[in-house]
Amino acid sequence: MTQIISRKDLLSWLERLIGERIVIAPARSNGMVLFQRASRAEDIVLDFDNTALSPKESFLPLSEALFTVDKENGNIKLMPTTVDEETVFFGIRPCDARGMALIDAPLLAAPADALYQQHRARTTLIGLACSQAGPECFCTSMGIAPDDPSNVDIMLTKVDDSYIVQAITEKGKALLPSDLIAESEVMPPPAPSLQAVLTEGIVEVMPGVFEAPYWSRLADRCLHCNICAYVCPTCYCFDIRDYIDEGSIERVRSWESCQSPGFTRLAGGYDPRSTKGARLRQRFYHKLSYFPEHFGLIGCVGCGRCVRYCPVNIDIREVISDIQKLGAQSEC
Amino acid sequence: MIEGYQPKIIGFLCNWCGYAGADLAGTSRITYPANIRVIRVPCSGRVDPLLVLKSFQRGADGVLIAGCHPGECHYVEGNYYTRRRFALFHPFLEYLGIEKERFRVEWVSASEGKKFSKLVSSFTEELAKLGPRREA
Amino acid sequence: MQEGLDLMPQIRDKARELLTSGAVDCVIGYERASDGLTARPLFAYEPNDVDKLIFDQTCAHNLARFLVNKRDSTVAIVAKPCDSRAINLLLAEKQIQRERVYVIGVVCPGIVEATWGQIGDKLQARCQLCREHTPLVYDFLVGEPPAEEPPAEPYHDVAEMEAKSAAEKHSFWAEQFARCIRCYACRQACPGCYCTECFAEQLDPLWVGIRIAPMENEVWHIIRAFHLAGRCIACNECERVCPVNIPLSLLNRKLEKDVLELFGFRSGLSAEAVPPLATFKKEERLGMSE
Amino acid sequence: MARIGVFICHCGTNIAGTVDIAEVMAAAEKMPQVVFVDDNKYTCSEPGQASIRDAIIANRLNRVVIGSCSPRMHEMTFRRTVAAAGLNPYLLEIANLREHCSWVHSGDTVAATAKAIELVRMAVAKVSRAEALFPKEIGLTKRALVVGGGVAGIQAALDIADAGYEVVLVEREPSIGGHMAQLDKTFPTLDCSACILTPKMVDVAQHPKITLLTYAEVQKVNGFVGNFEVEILHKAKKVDHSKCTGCGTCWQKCPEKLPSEFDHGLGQRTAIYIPFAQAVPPKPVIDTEHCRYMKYLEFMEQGKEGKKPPQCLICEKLCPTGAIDWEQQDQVSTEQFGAIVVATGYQAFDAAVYGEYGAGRYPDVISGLQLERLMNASGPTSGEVIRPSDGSHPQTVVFVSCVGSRDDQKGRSYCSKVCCMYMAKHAIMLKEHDPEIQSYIFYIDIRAGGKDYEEFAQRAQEEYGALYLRGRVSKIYPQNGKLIVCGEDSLIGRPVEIAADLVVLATGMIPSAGAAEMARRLNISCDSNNFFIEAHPKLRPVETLTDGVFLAGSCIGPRDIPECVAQGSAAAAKVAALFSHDTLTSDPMTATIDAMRCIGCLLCVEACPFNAIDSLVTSDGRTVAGVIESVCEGCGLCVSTCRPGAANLRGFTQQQLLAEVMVL
Repeated sequence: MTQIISRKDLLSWLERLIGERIVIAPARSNGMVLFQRASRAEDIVLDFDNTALSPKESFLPLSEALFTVDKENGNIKLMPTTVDEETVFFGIRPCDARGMALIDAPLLAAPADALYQQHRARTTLIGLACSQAGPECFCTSMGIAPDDPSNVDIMLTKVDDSYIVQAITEKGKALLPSDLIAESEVMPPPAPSLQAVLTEGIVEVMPGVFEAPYWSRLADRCLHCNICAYVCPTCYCFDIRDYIDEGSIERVRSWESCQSPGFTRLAGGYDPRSTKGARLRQRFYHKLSYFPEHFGLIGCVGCGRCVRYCPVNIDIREVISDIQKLGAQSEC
Repeated sequence: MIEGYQPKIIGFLCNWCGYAGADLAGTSRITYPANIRVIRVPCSGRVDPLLVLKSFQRGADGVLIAGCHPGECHYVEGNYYTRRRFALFHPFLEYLGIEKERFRVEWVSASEGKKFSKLVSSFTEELAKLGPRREA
Repeated sequence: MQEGLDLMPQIRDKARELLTSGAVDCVIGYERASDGLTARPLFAYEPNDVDKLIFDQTCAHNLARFLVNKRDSTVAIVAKPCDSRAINLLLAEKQIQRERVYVIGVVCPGIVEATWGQIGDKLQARCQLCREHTPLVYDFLVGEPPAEEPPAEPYHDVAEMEAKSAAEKHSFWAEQFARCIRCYACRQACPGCYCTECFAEQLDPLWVGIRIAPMENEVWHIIRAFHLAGRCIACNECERVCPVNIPLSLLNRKLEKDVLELFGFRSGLSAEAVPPLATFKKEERLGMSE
Repeated sequence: MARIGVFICHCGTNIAGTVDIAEVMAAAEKMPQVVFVDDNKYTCSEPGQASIRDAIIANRLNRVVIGSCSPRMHEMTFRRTVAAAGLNPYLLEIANLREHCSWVHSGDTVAATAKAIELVRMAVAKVSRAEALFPKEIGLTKRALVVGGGVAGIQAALDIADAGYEVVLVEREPSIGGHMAQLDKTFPTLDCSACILTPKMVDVAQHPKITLLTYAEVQKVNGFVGNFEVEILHKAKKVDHSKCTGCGTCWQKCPEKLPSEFDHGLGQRTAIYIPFAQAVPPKPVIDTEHCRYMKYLEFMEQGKEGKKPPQCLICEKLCPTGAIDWEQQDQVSTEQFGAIVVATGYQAFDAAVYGEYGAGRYPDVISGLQLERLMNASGPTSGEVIRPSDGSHPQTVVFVSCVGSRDDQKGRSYCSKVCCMYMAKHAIMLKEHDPEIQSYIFYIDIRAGGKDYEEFAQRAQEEYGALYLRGRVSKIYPQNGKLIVCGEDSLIGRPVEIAADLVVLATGMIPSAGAAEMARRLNISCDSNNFFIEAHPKLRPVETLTDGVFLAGSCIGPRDIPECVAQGSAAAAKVAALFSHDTLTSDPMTATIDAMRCIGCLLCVEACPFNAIDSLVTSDGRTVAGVIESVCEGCGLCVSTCRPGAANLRGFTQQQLLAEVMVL
């Protein structure tokens, strides 16, 4: 027996949720689909490949004050930022859900990032299975399925005009609108099939090709903007600066990317990764070598955003196959 | 006119003419509204568009640049560059939603104290009519 | 079959000749992208890379942007007319040396709207307005120069924006800038933006800073555009690469229009031109009082 | 960490009268990095400055803000105060609480106090980003240039030379002497003008330290104080002064006669001439425009048709020493100077603007200077006062005051200061020339403010019978040989008509021709009347805002001879003071360029008005821009031209100006 909810009931459920808490859902904006705070259920978009930016934006915001320090008649008061409102994050794809899990690994490992932890704790993730695949999707090659319900609290899978509802976690179960859900025999449709990217052996071959000239040649055309890192669901690098304004201090954390020129500039001006090749190489070593070493999983979920948005088409799938060929050559 | 609203003007005055003109308005005891905050610069050509933009962002309702009359610049050519730079930046700010009345580039010589005081009065009046700026 | 494909053999032959003769260390051109439809920049070092060179109506990138990274070697570059204007700009601002750049000029059929995996049939807006279909500077020209006819109304969209009320303009740009994620792709793609440390990344003085918020985004976009006033060569790469579709050409071309009206100057037409904000004419009034 | 001290000045009641000092001090205490706040009744006084010095030492202050009058007034004074306490003088910022606040918002004390607090907050923000600056020593050419050979220029040149320094005196007329040489007597002592001036002119010619360049003009001035580079145009005299002995044969025999500028058209001079008998140098120049031989040469060269002018050459034939040199051409010399004194003097207001007085139409309506020439023994009539129309002796002479002065519509708004005195002088001297003459003087107010001036004016009325009529002249028209002067006598309230034989217009003083152009060349500013603007009307009357350029005499505004001489000496004293040191300390507020951020586009080199930036190659082979600090004037143009923010300006850095903006 599967539980099912009609499209109409789903929207009314979302409308109810909007009344109670913050609801972030896909919305159309300037020819793109972006996760935005929904004020009306009918603004929510249900049929889309994937959003331009990843859900991490809601947990690790573009910019966020970690704490503020004020001086009131002599004594110093430090007020950390807290996340007090409950949020429902609706419409997260399985690849992005895996992305959240991947970011959880470093950020929630003790000592956990307090603010990120609060964002995650206060948010209920409602997953939405993919009904068709985008041209650049390759999540299956990363061990994810278009209808994979892991890493979310509730999983919805579209079938004809309604959605199969699966409560995955207690938090999800608590949120389910039992009055709108019906029992049904209907079976989930087969998951769409995707092109496969052979990734086995990539982690092992990486250490051997660190000095290969391949990286600097690949970086020739790289513009070193931050698009690939900012659209990627598994990139979590950030920069922290203090802002002083008339005596009160605010510590701000903002997104940063290993590609931007000043990322590894040390005091005194020396930059260990000053060349273009070194910076681009770092992106792929983090995802395909260092991350698996520390957390056991490849740091890529196959969402294909970096492939689609990179201005000069540096395609991670191509890089993986080039590296595998390179690794094979150097062995024999 | 909003009751009690006092527009805030940031004035970049060139040391040799604008600032000296303002000094002369002082020594001649010519009163004008207290809405202007003066920042002294060696030459109107020293004013960077970034400073004008940050002034607006910081809450200025109006920004004034007062330099020497073209041809009378203490540094000979300074105000020619000011003229070019802000003849371009002024309509650009207007294009971005900052009303053109909020930004003025004027030539005030060291002997034009009265002109300076009239300039501040008319600018304050005009800004009072326009009302406060919306937040960016 | 897109126009311009017939130019490919000539480009390849010239590239092979330059590489085998050792006249250049590398040829910067275009190759097919991983979607099999659009194009991406190619750095050909050996003669046998030459067969990857293509040229069609998806070759949008302004390759002149890469010349500042190849200052200490001699390179050849495939240059559309807009790219050639960028080369003039870089020469005028002493960033490259003419004798170290061999320009393979290509008569441009115009570039079509395209994103990864998808090609439109409509020419890009900038190409519809383009007045020079023949590169302004080249060592070797590929293609027949067509007769030039000036476009209808090059700045109609800018005029529309100018006609709006202050409130409308303010809310329009506020909404656009609010979407900016400060990935700086617009800067990195621009041939005119070659500063080692951009003003936006400097912390002292703190003009922008790292906070990604409407106020900081506004300073970034206004000053980026103004730093290109009288310099922008309208290749429109900044708008094309923007991941959140901010209409940057509306900003650049407003300044381009005003620079033309106020100073009668167009950027990139000659390698000796002094940018308009670094010079003046005593007798001009420019609408300023007196 | 900055430890800022804030000192608020009452300036007696000038500031305290409008701004609530206590409230400002209370607000200042809360400002970031402020550790000490104090106030003074008169900060610029000795006790005021002493209290600051002590506070700096006692509280280990490393930055100072003074809320007082305009920095243009006492910035120098307070820098010395701060330096005396051992603190770098540039770690000081002044908030202009007087000229920009209390004096202009006297009606609204609440707003004035609020503004004063914000001005102090801005100064604190700016000084918190200030850095210690250290002036540099630059070389100094101990050689002075004096522009203009009138009495002021002569006095300046003599005093500088007497102080032991080289002087070059440049005069564009053939002889020095200026307008004073044209006068007959001077008020109030009735000294003969030539008798007191000529000895000084001769001193100039004979002084070993003075190089006299007449018939020469300053064309271009580059450089800065201590290191001026001046291009001087030597107009071709066509006479070799090294050979010429000044015997006078040439100008006595020269056939070409034309009106003499020196005599204001009343007398005549020849094509080869000296302007007046006591001219210094007493050697002639050839007026190439009117010289018959020059016209002959021009005619031959251009091969025009028509009557060929005579091939004159009389002067060349008669000259005993063969001094005539037709080949002489204009030359330009470039010379180094450490200081420049500008004494370009005045010219009389052209009364033709007043059609109703008939100046220029009726020959018997003359200007004051023309009367001087008539009365002058070496003048065109050898001192005999005649009517230019028929040469007869005038019985009734009418003087009209304020012609061109005190008149916003047709003339200048200012009073020319000397006319009342020279009208009285003329009335006295006419009586001495011919006791029968009766002088009438139409006046608005008699301005006789100098020493013995009032007594002199009284004598003109009591002893010499001059009749003063208080009123303006409306019209002058000829009627059977006489000039009917219609005016009014406001004291008796009735119009008055006088049939005059001679009318003398007391024309005002305006700057000499080309003053505005000279100001641009010297890069000093002039006011709306083209008089040069002094650095401060009361405190620095002979200096300009351009270091090393000084002013003297009536080029600053209408003034009489004692003032011109006094200012000539004052300017000379300033030059001597400047030259008393071997080197000059340069203003450290110059531009800086950060080679790390500089991208070598060199747009700043294009923009710099003083060519103070050139390109240089760094150790890693990059071409970047570099500032020549001794030439940089500190305008900051390069800073706003530099996109990557490599250029900055000490004292007005981007950080400081942004800090001022961000505290609002």
